[in-house]
Amino acid sequence: MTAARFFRHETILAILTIVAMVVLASLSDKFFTADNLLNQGRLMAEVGLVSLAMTFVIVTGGIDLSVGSILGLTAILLGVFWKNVGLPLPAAMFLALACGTFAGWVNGFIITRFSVPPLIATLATLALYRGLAEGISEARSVRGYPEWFFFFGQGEVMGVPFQLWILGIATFVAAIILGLTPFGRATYAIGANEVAARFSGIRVNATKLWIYTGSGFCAALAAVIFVSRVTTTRSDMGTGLELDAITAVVLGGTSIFGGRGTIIGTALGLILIQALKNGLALSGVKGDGTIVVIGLVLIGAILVGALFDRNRGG
Amino acid sequence: MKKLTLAAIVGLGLMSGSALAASAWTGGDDQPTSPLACDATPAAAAAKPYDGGVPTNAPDRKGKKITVVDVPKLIGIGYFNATSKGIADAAKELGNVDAKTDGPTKANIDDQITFIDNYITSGVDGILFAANDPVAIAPVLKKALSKGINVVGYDANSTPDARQWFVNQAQFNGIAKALVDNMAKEAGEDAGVAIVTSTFTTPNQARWIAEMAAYAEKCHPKMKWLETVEAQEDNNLSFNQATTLINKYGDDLKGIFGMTSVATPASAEAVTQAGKCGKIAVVGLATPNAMKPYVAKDCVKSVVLWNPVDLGYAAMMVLRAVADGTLQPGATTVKAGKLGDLQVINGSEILLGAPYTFTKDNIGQFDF
Amino acid sequence: MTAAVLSPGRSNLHRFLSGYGQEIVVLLAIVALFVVVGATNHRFLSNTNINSIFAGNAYIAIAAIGMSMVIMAGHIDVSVGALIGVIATIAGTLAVSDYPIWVAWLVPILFAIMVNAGVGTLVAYTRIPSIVVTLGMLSILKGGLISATAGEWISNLPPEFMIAQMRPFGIPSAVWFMVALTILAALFLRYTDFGRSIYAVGGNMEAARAAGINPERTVIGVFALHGLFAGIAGILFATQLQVIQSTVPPNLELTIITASVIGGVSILGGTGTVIGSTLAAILFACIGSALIFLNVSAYWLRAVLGLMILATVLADMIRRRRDT
Amino acid sequence: MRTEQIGDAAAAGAGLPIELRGISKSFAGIRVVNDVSFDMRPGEVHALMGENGAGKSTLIKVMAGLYQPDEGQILVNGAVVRFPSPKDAHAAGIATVHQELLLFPELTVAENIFLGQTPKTSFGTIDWQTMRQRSRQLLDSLDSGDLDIDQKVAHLSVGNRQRIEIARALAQDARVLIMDEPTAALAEHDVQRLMSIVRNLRKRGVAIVYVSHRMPEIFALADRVTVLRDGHLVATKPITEVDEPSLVSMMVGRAIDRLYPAKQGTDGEVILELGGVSHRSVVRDISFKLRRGEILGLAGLVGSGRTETALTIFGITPATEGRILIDGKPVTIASPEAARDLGIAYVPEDRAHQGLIRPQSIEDNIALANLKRLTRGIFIDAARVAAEARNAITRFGIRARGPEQLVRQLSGGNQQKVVLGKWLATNPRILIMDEPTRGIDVGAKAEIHQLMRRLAGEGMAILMISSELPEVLGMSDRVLVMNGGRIVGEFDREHATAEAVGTVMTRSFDREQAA
Repeated sequence: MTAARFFRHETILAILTIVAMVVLASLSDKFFTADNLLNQGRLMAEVGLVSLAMTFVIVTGGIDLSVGSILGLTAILLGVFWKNVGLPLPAAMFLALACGTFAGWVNGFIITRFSVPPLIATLATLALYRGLAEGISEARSVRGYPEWFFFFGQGEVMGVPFQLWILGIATFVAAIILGLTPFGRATYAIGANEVAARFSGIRVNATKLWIYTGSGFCAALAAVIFVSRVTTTRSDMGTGLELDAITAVVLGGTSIFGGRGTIIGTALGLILIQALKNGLALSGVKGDGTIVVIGLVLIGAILVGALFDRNRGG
Repeated sequence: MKKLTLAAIVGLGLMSGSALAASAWTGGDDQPTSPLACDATPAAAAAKPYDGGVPTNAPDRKGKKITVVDVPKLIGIGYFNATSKGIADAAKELGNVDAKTDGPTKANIDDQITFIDNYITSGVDGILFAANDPVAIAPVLKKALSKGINVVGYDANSTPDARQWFVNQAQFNGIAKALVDNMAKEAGEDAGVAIVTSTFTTPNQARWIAEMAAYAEKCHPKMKWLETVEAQEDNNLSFNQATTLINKYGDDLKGIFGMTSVATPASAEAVTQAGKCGKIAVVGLATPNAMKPYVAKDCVKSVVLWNPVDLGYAAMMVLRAVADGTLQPGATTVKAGKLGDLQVINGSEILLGAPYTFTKDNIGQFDF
Repeated sequence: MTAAVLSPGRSNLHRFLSGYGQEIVVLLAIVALFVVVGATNHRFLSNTNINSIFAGNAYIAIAAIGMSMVIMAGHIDVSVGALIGVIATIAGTLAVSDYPIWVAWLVPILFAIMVNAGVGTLVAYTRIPSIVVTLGMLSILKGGLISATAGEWISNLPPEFMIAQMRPFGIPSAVWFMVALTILAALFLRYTDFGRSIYAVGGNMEAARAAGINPERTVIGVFALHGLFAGIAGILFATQLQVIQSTVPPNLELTIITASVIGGVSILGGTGTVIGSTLAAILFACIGSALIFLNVSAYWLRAVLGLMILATVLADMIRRRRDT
Repeated sequence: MRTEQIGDAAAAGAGLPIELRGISKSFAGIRVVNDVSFDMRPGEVHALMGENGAGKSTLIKVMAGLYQPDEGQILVNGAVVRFPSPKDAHAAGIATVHQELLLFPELTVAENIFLGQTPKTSFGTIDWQTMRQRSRQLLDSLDSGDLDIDQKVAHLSVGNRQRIEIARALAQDARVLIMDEPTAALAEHDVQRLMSIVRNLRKRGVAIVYVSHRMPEIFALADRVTVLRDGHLVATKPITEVDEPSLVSMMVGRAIDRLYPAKQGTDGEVILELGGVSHRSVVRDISFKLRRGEILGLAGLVGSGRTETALTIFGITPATEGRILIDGKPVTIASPEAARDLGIAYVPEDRAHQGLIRPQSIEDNIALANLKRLTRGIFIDAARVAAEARNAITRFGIRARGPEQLVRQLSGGNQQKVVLGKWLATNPRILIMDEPTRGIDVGAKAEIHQLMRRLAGEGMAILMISSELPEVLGMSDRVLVMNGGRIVGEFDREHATAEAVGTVMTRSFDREQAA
């Protein structure tokens, strides 16, 4: 795979993102300020974390619709372990993260052990995990977290929001894993041809299990950051997160059929969507208008990519 | 082994979840309740010092043109259309306010926060909000205050220190009393009743249900609560849920409480389509327009609600007063245009008035 | 790969069971629910309750017919919920604007067909995956609807507009529609060239092309048909109650897709029946109703629903594994 | 069906069922078919030959209406026609049995036969009754009375699927039937059955375009032969005027040594030993020994358990009984990964599906089985991956632009070399090759045979599975014959004759027919 080939969609997307940034900056002088951009980074951390894992999932040709529900379940468990079970908050955080990761593992287990198509398996766990969150919490919120806990969602390190560091590091790590390690190669191979990957001695099921578990972990991590950011726990947290994440990943050029996609693309997709949401709002476009624009950009970007693909491919 | 441990943790989570204190009626929250007296005695208003927040370094906006954004829980439902209309009316009347409504399409805390955050950046002078979650919205509102923006809430409160004032449409215990009293009158003191609410996580609804349970226990002890069902803010789901309740309880069900402006008309529709008009009372919160057909057919006798247009109007007026500096902490009343003087309660809340009960006789006069 | 040739002597019963396995699983689940819940509370089996179970989800069943065809053709549509919201709003607006009632019924359906034919064209000729196109379409429809209506409710609908509330022969017309359209669609899929070509395109697109089928036209046709069903579902949805909300019904697309999938339509395309998806839509209504009847704590309702979906899926997988 | 055509055959000069004149077709500026003329007479078998990439497939697709020619004319019955879509070609009586068997797994046999041209009732709906009856008749006329017409195609064997495709062509009243490598995936007895079907069709007046690499079939069936090379027409000749060497040199443009390479060196010690290995009911009680430097042929019909045995040794379907010894030590092979780490390599029968990740590059494919070795720290060593790929390209003579070229752009033979390259890079000691030369043209085939012999000479133990009896007999030092999941015969090189091996292979072959 040549570099040119590899980065084709990403290049289009990067250009599109830059154009969007320039246009948005010219529409509102509030847009291109360090303050605003850092703040946007804070807001996109949760979707961002989930999208990174979702990239791996979609590259294997799968999908994970349950991430929003895992986020909700983890948030609720965090509150319940701390407030109702009475664990110290760090222990509660650790346990909640473990449970969220376990929820991801369950997805992977159902998918690999019973060969259930990922769409169906995670459609079922989407309902199941959200239901557990509602049942466990009985829809009660947990509030009153200690001040230090808010650091994860509201604090800053060297002037940059804490979760943006996490997102940045996670993006870097994910890009390296997907792009440069044997695990990444295995991920692409599974998405492009699962049987051939297996016949080449790739541990297909183990790889998939890791990826879905990782997806659960990312959603759980996002949950902790989210709870810390909004200072409360609710069972409806993260509703609809899966579609936002999938949109970012797909906009980033990852093929929904698997085998193709990059973390850089996903990052660009995320940035473009967040920039549009923010910039259009600052330029006076209302929320409903913004949704329409994002829909058009999604179709448009993929269309342009497909046309380029066709022209080159002959 | 690892699996077992994890499974055990999840199981533990489940059990501890069930251990949560349950309120008397499903769907209520676990905050303390303060039921009103059974007769019409008004509650003694305990004087409370101002507990709202203060914007830092707010510029002098007195008399100047200001831009205001209204971020309701969600857009696209009748109720918030009405409040939005009230806000627009007030802005027009004032003449020196540029107001617009923008918000999420789903009652989603995260989206709402993002909207407010964006408007803080864009540099508005005032923010009106109806919170999806009182605590979750607090950090972003505090941020607005710290940027010198005037913040006033309506319909659904935040924690007090995160905003300056909150326009309270009606106190929770007042609504609860009105609903339960009406139900007792229409369906009988010993009626079996069920509730159709939006979701159990919606704070206002949860509060009302808790207050209703407390008030019923105190003043209508024979009233029998059967069940609470969730129906989102979804017409058809509300209808289906109400229909199932009717089918399930048959003659044991004498009344349905509709806790949202969506659930109430849908419940009335379910009663109508089941041919149970007059046998099952529907009492609830709803806008008059949606309820007119059922009130006209005598299927629904009373609809409880404040006037949401007035609520929006009052919120805008309060914001203007705050911006002008005419409403200061410690005030006991505030002038709200055509609504006259509104009373300050609970330190930093402004009471719109007692909840209004629409009946066949007066419903025709309202159009929202 | 090798595969043993199956004998022509395999019994018809066996073939029937393997051909309609998932439908039978769903049907058994419905019957089991009726028996179990009916035994604990006889009102569950009352005429009115059965009527409401069937009528309440009829529009979901009808939309799931179209969705099933789309999935059989190897595609998916995540925008259908938004589309139904738009259709209901258009229908309501026309109905209160003094247009003849048939205009209020037909125009939105035509609109739905056109929108989805457009989606189909994009999917067929640009080869953009349908999930991407419809994800974008979901945003466009949702945002556009709110922009256009500002969420104003539509009420004072004329009574003759309320087609879903009519009760020919004492049975809600929504149920008539559901039954009739399911049978029609099943016959259509079995007895017309176009119907068979849906399976062919979903099963093996290149083979379909070689067999003289035009896969692009089939895909556009499937989406247009899906638009037709979504349109009818939207009209029933709009006329079920006296008010139209002018918003996108939450999570409707997931419910519809789940109905198709639980009904046995393979997400990989090429197989499935519309009878299954209709049964699955009825099953959901049954579960929703049964959980209330069984006094399952409302907090746990969704968890139980999720578990039941998972159980159905796993049962199907285990059945298939045993079958091969 | 169309019996009147037989009598007309001679008089059909102007009414040829299809004639191509001066056809050219380019893709992305490259001419893959250049000014080719070709015609078919009723009731003849016309072999179309050429190496992969010679333009056969493109020419076939032009006839089938899948491609539009850039230049040239298509004539049917003397009239110029155009086939904008496959449907138009069907209407003109031209049907194709595709190499990749374009069937619909979830539809029934009857439907697959009639899809696109279903019989209708007077209401315009599909007449299932008639469709099933006619399917039955068609299959019976192809001696396939054993096929259940209501069965879903997904579960059928390759041979049965092919008969369905032929039945489909007949259902279209096809006057020209294009068969693209019909025997490539068939077991020996299915080949015989197919050949009798082809003769039967010829008798009915159907003109058959027969594309194949297999010389014996060509000489047994064809009336005329047309050879293409690099998109050009080399010649069209009656079969009587050519022999095997002349055909080969026409195809490759040079003479090729068609002899199988001779054994070099002697067998070494036993490296792999199976003792009573079984997997469920498909592999039963298999015992044999494989020595270093030996090529052990595994013959048998499709479904006899050959591939299944290989899959068990390779850990895809781990053994449920018995023991496997490597270097005399018992081992457990529970996954392909374990097999690889024990020095076993498997070149699978289905290249596109099992062997390669076609949308990826040569280097990506070669790295896939060697990720551990090509990793430094936690990172893949890109330089070493590229070096490894370049090494394979030179070592096996892979014709490619470079390590970054996508595998799907390569010809079949070169793709097979990539698979070999991938596995040889793991430094295996035991190489299992399943249908090593399936769908590969003669030139590349010889190269692969020579390579196998060289590897054996270097001490590699090779287990070869092949459906081509000449290949098994020509290459193997020893032949094991499988039937019904068991080893039913063993022959050394001298005693392995086509008759002897074939007899054992097919001894109780009624199993598949009756099953």
